Amino acid sequence: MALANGQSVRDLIKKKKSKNSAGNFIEKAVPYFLLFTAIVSVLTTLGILYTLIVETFIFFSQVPIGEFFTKTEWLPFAGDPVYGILTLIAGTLLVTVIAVIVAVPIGLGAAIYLSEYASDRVRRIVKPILEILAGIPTIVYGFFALTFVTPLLQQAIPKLSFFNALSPGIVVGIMIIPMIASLSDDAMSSVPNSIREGALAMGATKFEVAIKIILPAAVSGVVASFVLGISRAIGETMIVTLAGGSNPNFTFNPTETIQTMTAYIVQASTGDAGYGTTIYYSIYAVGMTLFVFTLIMNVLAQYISRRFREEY
Amino acid sequence: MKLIDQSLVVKKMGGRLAKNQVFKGIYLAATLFSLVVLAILMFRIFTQGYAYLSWDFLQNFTSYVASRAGIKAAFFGTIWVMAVTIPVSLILGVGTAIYLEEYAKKNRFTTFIQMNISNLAGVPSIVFGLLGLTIFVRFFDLGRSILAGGFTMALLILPVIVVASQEAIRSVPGQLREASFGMGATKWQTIYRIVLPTAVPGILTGSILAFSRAVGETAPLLVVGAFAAVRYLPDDLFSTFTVMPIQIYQWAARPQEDFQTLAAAGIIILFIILIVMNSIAVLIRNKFSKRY
Amino acid sequence: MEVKTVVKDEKTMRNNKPADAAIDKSIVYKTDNLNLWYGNNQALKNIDLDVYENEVTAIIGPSGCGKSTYIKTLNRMVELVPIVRTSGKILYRGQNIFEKTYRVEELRTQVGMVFQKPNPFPKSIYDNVAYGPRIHGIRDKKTLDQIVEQSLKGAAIWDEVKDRLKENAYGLSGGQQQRLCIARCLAIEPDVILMDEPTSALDPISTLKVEELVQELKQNYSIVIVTHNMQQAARISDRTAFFLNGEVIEYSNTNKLFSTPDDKRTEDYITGRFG
Amino acid sequence: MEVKTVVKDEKTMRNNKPADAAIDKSIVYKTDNLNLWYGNNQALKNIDLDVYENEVTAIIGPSGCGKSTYIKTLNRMVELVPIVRTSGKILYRGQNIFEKTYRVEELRTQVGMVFQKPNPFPKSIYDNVAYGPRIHGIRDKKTLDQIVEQSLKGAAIWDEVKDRLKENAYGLSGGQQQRLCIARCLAIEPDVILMDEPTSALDPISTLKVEELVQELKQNYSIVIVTHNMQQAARISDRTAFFLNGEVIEYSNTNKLFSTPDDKRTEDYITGRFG
Amino acid sequence: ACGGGENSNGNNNSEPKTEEQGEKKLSGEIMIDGSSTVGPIGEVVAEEFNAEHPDVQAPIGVSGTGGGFERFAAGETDISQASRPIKDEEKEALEKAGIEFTEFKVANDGLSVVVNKENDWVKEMTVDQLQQMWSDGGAKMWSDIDPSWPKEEIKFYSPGTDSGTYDYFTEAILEANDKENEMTKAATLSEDDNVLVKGVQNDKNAIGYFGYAYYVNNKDSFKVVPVVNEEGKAVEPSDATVEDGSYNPLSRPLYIYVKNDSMKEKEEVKEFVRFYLENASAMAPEAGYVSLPQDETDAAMKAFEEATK
Ligand SMILES: Nc1ncnc2c1ncn2[C@@H]1O[C@H](COP(=O)(O)OP(=O)(O)OP(=O)(O)O)[C@@H](O)[C@H]1O
Ligand SMILES: Nc1ncnc2c1ncn2[C@@H]1O[C@H](COP(=O)(O)OP(=O)(O)OP(=O)(O)O)[C@@H](O)[C@H]1O
Ligand SMILES: [Mg+2]
Ligand SMILES: [Mg+2]
Ligand SMILES: O=P([O-])([O-])[O-]
Repeated sequence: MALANGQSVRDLIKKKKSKNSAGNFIEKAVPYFLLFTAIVSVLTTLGILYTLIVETFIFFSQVPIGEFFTKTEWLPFAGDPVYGILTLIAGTLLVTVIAVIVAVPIGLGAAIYLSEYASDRVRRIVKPILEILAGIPTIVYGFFALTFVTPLLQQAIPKLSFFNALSPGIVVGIMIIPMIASLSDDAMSSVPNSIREGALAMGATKFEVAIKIILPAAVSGVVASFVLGISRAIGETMIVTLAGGSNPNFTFNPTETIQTMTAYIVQASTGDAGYGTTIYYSIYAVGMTLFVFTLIMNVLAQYISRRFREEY
Repeated sequence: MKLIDQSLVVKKMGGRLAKNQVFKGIYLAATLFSLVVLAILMFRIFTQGYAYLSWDFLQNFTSYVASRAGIKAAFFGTIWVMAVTIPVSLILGVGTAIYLEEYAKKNRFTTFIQMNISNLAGVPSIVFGLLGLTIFVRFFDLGRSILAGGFTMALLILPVIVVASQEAIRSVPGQLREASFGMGATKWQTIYRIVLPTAVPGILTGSILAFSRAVGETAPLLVVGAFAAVRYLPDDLFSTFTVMPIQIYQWAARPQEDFQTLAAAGIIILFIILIVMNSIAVLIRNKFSKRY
Repeated sequence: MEVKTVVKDEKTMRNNKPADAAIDKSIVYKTDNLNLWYGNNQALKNIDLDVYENEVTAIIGPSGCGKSTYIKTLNRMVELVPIVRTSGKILYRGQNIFEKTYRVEELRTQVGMVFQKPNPFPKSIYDNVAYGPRIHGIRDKKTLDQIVEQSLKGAAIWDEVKDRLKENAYGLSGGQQQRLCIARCLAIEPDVILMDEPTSALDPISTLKVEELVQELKQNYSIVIVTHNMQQAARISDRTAFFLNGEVIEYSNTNKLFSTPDDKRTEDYITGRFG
Repeated sequence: MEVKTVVKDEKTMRNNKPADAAIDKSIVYKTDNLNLWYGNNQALKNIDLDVYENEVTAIIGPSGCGKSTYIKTLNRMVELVPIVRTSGKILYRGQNIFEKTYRVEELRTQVGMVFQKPNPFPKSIYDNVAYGPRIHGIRDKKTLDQIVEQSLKGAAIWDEVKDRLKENAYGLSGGQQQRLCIARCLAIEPDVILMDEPTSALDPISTLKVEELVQELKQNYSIVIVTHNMQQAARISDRTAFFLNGEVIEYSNTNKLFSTPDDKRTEDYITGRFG
Repeated sequence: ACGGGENSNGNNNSEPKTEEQGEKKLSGEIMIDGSSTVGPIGEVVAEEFNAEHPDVQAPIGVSGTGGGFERFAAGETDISQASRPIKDEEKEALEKAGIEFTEFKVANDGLSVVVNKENDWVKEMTVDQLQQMWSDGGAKMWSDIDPSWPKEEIKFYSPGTDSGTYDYFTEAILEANDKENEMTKAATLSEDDNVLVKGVQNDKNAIGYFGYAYYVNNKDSFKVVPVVNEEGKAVEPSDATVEDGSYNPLSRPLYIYVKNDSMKEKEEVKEFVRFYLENASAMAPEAGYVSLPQDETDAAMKAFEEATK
């Protein structure tokens, strides 16, 4: 195959190749650069761990570790302070579980709707609108929980206290819906159409295709979206600080006021506690507990994702 | 080989179709629910804040007199911080994702990195603030600057970008990679020209979610050292600064009702930034998104 | 659903009908002046074509002439492409499948399809075949086992995969994947089977097996098969339609079409070096 | 890279070598005792096989016998499957492609491949074809235009797509996609072209065109083609290898293999109903 | 903008450059951080100061009193605002870092105790009553304090445990008379004072306390509780009673801490602090606080002269 000027493509390529040492360099350099970027994330974690661990040790030199994990009272500001992390864990669990109950079904439902039922146009319009929900400042959500959701809930549940776990739990759930919906939608949409066609051609309804074919094929992306969403819920501070109150309370009753680990961290680190006090170190001990908490969840999620992933 | 009773199949069909319809309704309701919540939120903010929206509001610095307070410094502060955060987090995030999906062997080290990243997603934002304070402000001596704030934010949103990008890269069909390698393309050429363009929609979805969060975060920047009341514009990356959510938060915490209205007006502006930013990303995403 | 349309109607006289249509065979599919556009691009033009029960109808024609499009229209799969518009009618067992109230899932249950590119589900081989029966409510493990075995045998792949039923279908070779897709389609025992070049990825032996299968299935089912292999069409089909640029140029008894085609273009095509 | 290995070496006497190998033709590929495993599953067993310059080498055999695996090994594409292990040697132009220092990209630039399933990029038709030249540094618009046109013509698809070069390749019919992939491969003018059932999705006319193309390319290139179509192998190839269960049963001059096969199994296979 | 009127010299534009003006053409950056309570006063001052010296950048941070001192000790700020006096540990840290500083009082805040508007039984309260009410293990019902009050559960609303306001209230009420009471566990705590406002507004049996500004700005929507002071008089918080000290013990001073070196080496810091002290009385009300009495302002000025000598 000769080109107009008599050259052949083969020669042209050979010529370019011999000149192209820059390309070679890029090829060699890129993996190192990418490795560097990956290491940044490791360094970040190490940085965080370092910040947490040193101060956590100091904390445990002042507060017995046994007390920390067994007492069910969290009263760091009392004259005779008690540090029972179970209280904060209960608060965190309560809010997270409520958020998950709200966000996972709704987020996944929306994702299935967008990826399997909605027309391309609807998807292109609705998806970005949903994503706006993810960018609303958390104080806005906080006040929304306090001045809209709580009064609404109080009409349904008269016993609900002004500060409670239910309302911020629901609102945190709302906040993470777009994360779950949008990422899961992406995961499901990237399952090749030919697979979808194969199932539809057997007389499967869209529902059956979505649940039995697409969802399993996209499970790794869907689980990843859950993990990100739930992580965000666990790490969320402002909403729970505003609408959950700041009474640490060992309870699993969502109508009562609670404090989460994150809310405590905010309270103690923006508050008045002096540098070097036990309260100051407790911030890090709580942070560390939270870190372990998310670690466990992640190990679990990776296991699930590996276990159920279906390759195509 | 008559193992299937067709009449039974037909009989069951009605139920299955009904189920499909019911679930379609449920899924639609799930989607609508989110939209309705957004509408309520928007409505509340707009009715509260629109009265204070004016050209002056954009032109003025904050003030102790609500009627002449504006969002200028915070607006530009947010733009500056995002100008650092967006490129840094994109390069780091997508880079990490490519490394993990395309280059790294599946060994303990990669599992370790992977674990790290997912774990970072759950670290509360304020802890990132503490990290930024220790590392960027103090250790690297960047001071209470835009750069320090931007870097901190970039680390905060990194996990979402990494995980979303990884998923997107992973779902690029293997046969496309094969086709490219088959032409003698190098690994990087294949990634750059085939894998990334195909993965763009997913990467952007993660980015949109991540950037949106960065625009609205208060706590980490406060800890890093963003100020609450600033009456000048930043002039370089080392300037002190404030950002919109902090300004809004400050106003909302004031006792005077006027300031709470002001906060609502600030939120509207924040929405507008968010929508503009997302629209750009969505336009790019739409350009790249096709099913195959 | 069981309305049988007898062929002897005014349409019989039309050009595109096989001249010697068996008078007493019932029509499964009656396509009536079908037009189809992808956006502004017309892919099917005024198609009139009847498919008869217990027959194999072959569709031949050059690449891009609309063969796949046509058979995808028969089970309304083509609608998945959002820009598609159609006009005209397709009657399946007497009912217009384009009607609003028509249940497309029911149609697709009765009309199985094998695609041009093999498209197994990202599941195990077993689950691929069991998918259809399962969605139709068959849960019993024993019945499923039987169905899976029979279907895989039917598609001439049982021996190759019987020891790896739990493995992912994507580890199969191209031809194995295609036969798996045929098995998957057989598993729901459809009334009509649409096959889009089912043997193009197969070796001669498997092809032979599939062809034998088609002959066998014909006893109970009606089959529409797209093929590029004219010998194949000649060997296994009762009727053949020749498509060109979205039109049916000629549709008649296979013997007739291959021996004494009416249209010059048909002749040109089938007497190409491969005729 | 230009080392020419003359055939007359001690290997010539081995079983699997064509008996009447042209003495003075140079060997492009020399496969030497190649074994390949997917996990624990051995897919290729002791393969010895030489590919000669300016010849068409056909590979036939039943589905799942390792044909695709073998030709994917020739350009080391098979390595993309993580569980693959190999032993033995493949010399391309005298160099062992499994050597650590061997540049696989260079190999793949010189050895083009057309896959069994059409796999266009999700890009425009034009960009699909221009992809190869571009990655190899050709940026000039005019040159690219020329290459695209020539390659599409070469793959017998130019007329169908010349007005829609900017459209997405996924809007093409199956056969069109396959021809596009052939065009894409031609665009970098490789030295060897590996084709995995390139015409299985094509109609006879396109098939004819591709076969003619193969004959034409043979003047400058060496071609290895996997096919299920024995007539095709007979028509276009100079040598044919018959694979069975991962082994080369017989490899010889095409005429010889189809007229007087040495092995009973070869005979059985080629004298099937399709022989 | 009364502060502005007083301080911007209307003649500046028309007059030729005077000696004084040339001297005052300042620039530079003044780092201010600390209490979020005092923050608004700093804001008022900075804004008015900018009217005169537009080139000086004086950003105000709100890291909290404790956080502010931490940064102050790290040498990152010139001025640290505080809603309580500096603690001994913090002093030590500053000493270690070699930072000398001067403390100035800038305003007073009157912690206001409020009840719901519909509460028609509380007329005034003594410190003892407040103590009994807010202590852990203390009163549960209004009637526990005074039998004539209704037999209804009291709903407590208090700022978060780690705020200066909470600390001050604990000290002034719960720990009054050398007692060591802790706050009732029944209290609803919130980090956001506006939330407390809402809580008390909506709950008939509520009682709460917070900064003066939050009371003044919502005066009409609840009832303030006069507190019996040391002299035995029930006094409501108001500009006058807080300023003259008759509203006690719930009046608390607000401070700024300035690094001496900054005042000496940075002209803009010195001028800013001078401006701050001169105008604090006029500007504190703009931020919702109460001016210092004249003698305290004078004392602050004197301390300033001392430190900048
Ligand atoms: N990725 C893979 N993982 C595991 N096994 C594989 C994989 N690819 C192919 N095999 C197995 O290797 C054997 C040879 O497969 P190959 O694709 O080479 O067959 P083939 O001769 O090309 O068949 P066909 O004509 O059907 O394409 C088959 O048994 C197949 O199941
Ligand atoms: N999704 C689509 N969007 C736009 N045009 C399409 C689409 N699918 C097919 N076409 C066009 O419609 C025409 C008919 O395509 P079809 O797939 O029916 O051809 P075919 O006869 O099956 O060809 P082949 O033998 O190559 O499979 C072709 O011109 C093709 O490019
Ligand atoms: Mg087709
Ligand atoms: Mg193959
Ligand atoms: O911010 P504070 O220290 O005054 O609570």
